[in-house]
Amino acid sequence: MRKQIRLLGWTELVALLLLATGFVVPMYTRSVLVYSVLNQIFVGVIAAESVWIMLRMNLLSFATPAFMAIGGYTVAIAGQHDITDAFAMTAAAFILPALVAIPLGALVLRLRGTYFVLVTFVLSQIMQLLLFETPGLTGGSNGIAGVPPVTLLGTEMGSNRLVLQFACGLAILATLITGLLTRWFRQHFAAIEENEILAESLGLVVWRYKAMGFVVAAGIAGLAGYSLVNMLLTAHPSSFDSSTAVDFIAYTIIGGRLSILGPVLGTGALVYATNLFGTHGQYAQGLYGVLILVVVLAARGGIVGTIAAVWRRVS
Amino acid sequence: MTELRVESLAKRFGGLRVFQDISFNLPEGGLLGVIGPNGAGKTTLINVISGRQSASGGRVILDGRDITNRPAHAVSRLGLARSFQQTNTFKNVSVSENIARAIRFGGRGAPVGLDRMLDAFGLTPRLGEISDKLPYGLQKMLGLVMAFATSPKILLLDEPAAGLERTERQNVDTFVHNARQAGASVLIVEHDMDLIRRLCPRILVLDAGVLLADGPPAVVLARPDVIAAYLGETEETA
Amino acid sequence: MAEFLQAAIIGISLGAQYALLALGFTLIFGILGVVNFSHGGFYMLGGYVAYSCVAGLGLPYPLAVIVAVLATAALGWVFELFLLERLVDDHLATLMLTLGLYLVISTGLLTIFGPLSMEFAFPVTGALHLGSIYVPRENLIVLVVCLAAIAALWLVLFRTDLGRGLRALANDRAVAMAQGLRPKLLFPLAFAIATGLAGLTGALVTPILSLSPGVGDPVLATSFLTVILGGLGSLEGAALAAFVVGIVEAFTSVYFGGSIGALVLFVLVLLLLAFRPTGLMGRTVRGA
Amino acid sequence: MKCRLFAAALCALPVLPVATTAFAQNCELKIGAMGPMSGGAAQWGLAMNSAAELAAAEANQEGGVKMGGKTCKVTVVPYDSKYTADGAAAGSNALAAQDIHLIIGPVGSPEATGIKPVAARNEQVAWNAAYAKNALEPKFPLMFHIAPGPAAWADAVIKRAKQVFPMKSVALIAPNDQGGTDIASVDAEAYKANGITTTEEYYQRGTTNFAPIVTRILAARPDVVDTASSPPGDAGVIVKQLRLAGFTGAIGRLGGPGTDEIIRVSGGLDVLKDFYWFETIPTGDPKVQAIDDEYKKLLGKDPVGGTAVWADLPAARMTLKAVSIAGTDDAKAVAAALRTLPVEDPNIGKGYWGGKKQFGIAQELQFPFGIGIIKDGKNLGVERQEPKPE
Repeated sequence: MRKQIRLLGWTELVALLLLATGFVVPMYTRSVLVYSVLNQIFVGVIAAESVWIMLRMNLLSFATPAFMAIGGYTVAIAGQHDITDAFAMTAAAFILPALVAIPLGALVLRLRGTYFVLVTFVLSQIMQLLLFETPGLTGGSNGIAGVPPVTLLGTEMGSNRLVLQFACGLAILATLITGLLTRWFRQHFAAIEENEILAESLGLVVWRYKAMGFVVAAGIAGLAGYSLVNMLLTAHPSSFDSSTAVDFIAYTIIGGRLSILGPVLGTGALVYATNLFGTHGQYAQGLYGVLILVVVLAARGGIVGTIAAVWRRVS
Repeated sequence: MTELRVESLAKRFGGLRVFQDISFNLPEGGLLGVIGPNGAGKTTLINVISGRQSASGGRVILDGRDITNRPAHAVSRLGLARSFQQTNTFKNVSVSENIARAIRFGGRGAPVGLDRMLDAFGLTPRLGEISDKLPYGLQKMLGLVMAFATSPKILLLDEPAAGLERTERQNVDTFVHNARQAGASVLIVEHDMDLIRRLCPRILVLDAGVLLADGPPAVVLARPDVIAAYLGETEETA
Repeated sequence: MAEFLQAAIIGISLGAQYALLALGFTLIFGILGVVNFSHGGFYMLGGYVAYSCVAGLGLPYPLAVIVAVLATAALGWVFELFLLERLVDDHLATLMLTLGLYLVISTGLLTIFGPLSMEFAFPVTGALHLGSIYVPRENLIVLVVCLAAIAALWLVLFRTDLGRGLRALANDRAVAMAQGLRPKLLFPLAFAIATGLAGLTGALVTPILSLSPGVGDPVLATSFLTVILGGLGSLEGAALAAFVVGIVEAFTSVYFGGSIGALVLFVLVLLLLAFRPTGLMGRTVRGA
Repeated sequence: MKCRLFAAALCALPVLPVATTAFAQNCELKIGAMGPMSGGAAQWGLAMNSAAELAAAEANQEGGVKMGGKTCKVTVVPYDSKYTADGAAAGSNALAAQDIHLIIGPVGSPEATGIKPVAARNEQVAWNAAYAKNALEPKFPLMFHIAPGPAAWADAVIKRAKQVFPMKSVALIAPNDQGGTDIASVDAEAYKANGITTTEEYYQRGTTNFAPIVTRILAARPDVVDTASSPPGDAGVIVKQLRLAGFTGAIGRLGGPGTDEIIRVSGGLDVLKDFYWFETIPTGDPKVQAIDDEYKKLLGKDPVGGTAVWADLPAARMTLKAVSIAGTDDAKAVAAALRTLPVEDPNIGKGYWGGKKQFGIAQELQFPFGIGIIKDGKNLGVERQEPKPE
């Protein structure tokens, strides 16, 4: 009766494969736009995956920028003390936000539905104010500029190409963690998403899985912050504004929440669109808005849902 | 010795009293019916015993252990399972996935007799179907089977026959017999008097939040106060 | 002492404005189950419509406010009926739709009116001075209109069949529909009432403060904060919480400064949630 | 046959103009305009865009910009960098992808922080207008700066203001982010250097109602309140609420442009009453005001962004001039040409390269600026103030 649980499904493998092309692309092109868009996608994918983990349990989180800030500033502050080792920094950028998420989770995971949405939004606003109010540690409103590039096995990841490949590596790592977590607890997450009350009455310790998801999602968000700081070589409060949470949520929903391909494809599409629209100056926001309206109305289930529907019709 | 004992249990919502001073015990292997008019507090009673809602007073004791106000998952893990009045399954997944989840979340492995039960309700050939696509009666039975699949020592059934066709109600009898054969004691809240008379050697009558009577159906249902409180109403069989 | 009273007066007038916004926000959530990200957009729109009527058509201000309410309500109605309605049960989709609408509204206003603040003054100015305390006349008028609007909303919701229908839908949609209430009629209506309230607030408040395409952004955050504090879907809670938020904001800003004041408010909300997860007047929260 | 004749005519049509403006047909010089073009700070970014558009239109009117043997038509590509560090970094890359090496903008401090390392990597000249303490850095030699910070002008404005409005204490109010703190703290130093005691008050950006903060400020009973770099909309509300609260002292603004907007939002000169402010350029000068007419004439619409357009324009003009001197739009060559150019603008006048003292690199345009005074509700206009060479 019990199905065999695979470590990773084909959707995860496709997602990893898509991301892995980031390693290859720099060998064929030197276009800064391609580099820039890919780099933004790699950052966005990680952040969107953090949102996606929580969505697996029907929890829509706006707290992603707050945890990104913890990860990003951890790396920036360490960099000021000349600590740039990639492995140590990756671990720190994951673990610190995860640790902070434990007490916060105890507070907010008692909330469900829209209440959770609103409270996580408040969390990311509090983080923004905390950054302003702690100039000694975080540089306050100026942020921390001139973060040194990371060193991987003694090599400084300084050039555009190495920065991109490192961001790609982080995105693959985050996708692996996300994929393993959501595969391993697929039944539990799905049960919580569909019918939390029933799951609990059957004996599922719901809070344990929610807490686990929240903590891992926080760690993943930390990796996104790390990747962002590494791309900009700057940790700045404006990078972690609470309104950016909306972008990550849009990536996930537009991509489709059905599988991990959703955040990957959604981020790709929307980051590309943002760059395309950016050169339309004041109309950029409006075009982005229209795109969201059209996709939500025309493509139910997001990009992935639509592809799946088309696939079913064809086969 | 698996015994459920309820002592002076009470539940209030703010100033509103749902029930108070409810005491009874359900011995190992026992079968107890609970009846009462709508709004008597029957579903809330199940909710409080199973940890879904908190008690305002009194105690729930399982095997000599106080489980009052334990969270629902902990109560379930201690061997007390409950079913829901409305169909309550994981709607988007197959029947077999539903049952697999119940077994996994229950944490005690599949109970003896599960396959027989699935056969009896005609669910075995439909294991691959999405549960939401099943006819209502089968969804309802699936909800019961899922509660049973956690291998409980005690089962609380919340109106298992409600919404079933007359011909389907026999399935509830089958379920209760099989569950008891597997060693579970059963508490059943029901409106269908025929079913209660058929199944239960002992019943409780709940009215306006107090325990009106406790005893064999033949005796209890003859009492004038019970007739006034409950049977005076039109018997709901829908 | 004067400072204390001054802060209290400011707090109450802030509270009345927040209440109008939060009532609309929570109404939409309670009845449709939709988190309206475009609430700030309707606030801005209310301000710009009123401005256009006064500056462009030469209408008297009170009439302009009424036009603004009708226009924002009409847009809300149309948006709900033609776009939101199709996906009303998918809370993620509706969130995205309202977000998209907000982006479109703010870009549209920026394109039409430009980025600078408008010259849009309240017709009544000056302040009543009582010793060292002052109360701006315009704030008094806005306070009165806000309170009247809250009272009117209360009357509609609790004293008319329409209101009973809306509240029934908010409590349990399935039961309400079984009793013959028609969401197809009532949903757009509820949305229109709520956006009309946002438009009213915008038309009233932007001439006192300022009117530019950025003024809608903080509205959402304030509405969020207020409904969290008040308890989602609870109208009484939203109204009460709005005044709490206004008064706390006023006192913390007066005594600790603007930046710390905001932090105090946020932390207060978190603390409240730690002890009372359903907000001041919240009941069990419906899973969105 | 008919068709062929028609086709021949079509071909022949452009022949004559081509003979004189062939260069414009086969060569295009693209420059970027960057800044926030949506949200609360949209006017600053749109002003950058308007300035770049005007400079481009002027150049095109004369046939284009000479690059090597060719004369190229100038087009402007705007980019909405959203007032964030990432937005500006992404914008630099997006413009680089279109082979754009010259950027007019960005505006905000977060944007300046974000664009510096990326534009250096992309080899782009960029003109930021941020009032950041590190708007320029010697390690980023391709970065230029448009609007000098208060270090360059605060002292002169305060000295003049003191003559008109005697003051012993001042309260400064600004947003709590980099755009606010970086300027208000420098203003405060300048006030102190003139023997005036100061208090600084910071509010959260996004605040719409300043009544509580006004109450807090007035509790300290300052002679003067300075709105520093608060956005004009905010400053207008602050002024309005200060006056409502009964504050009768002078109000200052040692920040950026936007006085017209402050007058509009606050409710007019009668409300403003006593006001002094720093203008990035002498806005009272008819020659400066003529910029708007020229824009309208060349582009057929009004410029967007208010007086900030005037301040940004010289940067765009000088950049195009530098291109024609360098004969290329290569960033390093243009930057080198820029450094040799005298600081001069047909509408604004003569200025100097500054910034050596503050940033360690003299790539800041210091033009004549203005000190505006409103006394007893009467606008006395903007006095022209010539900059002193460092």
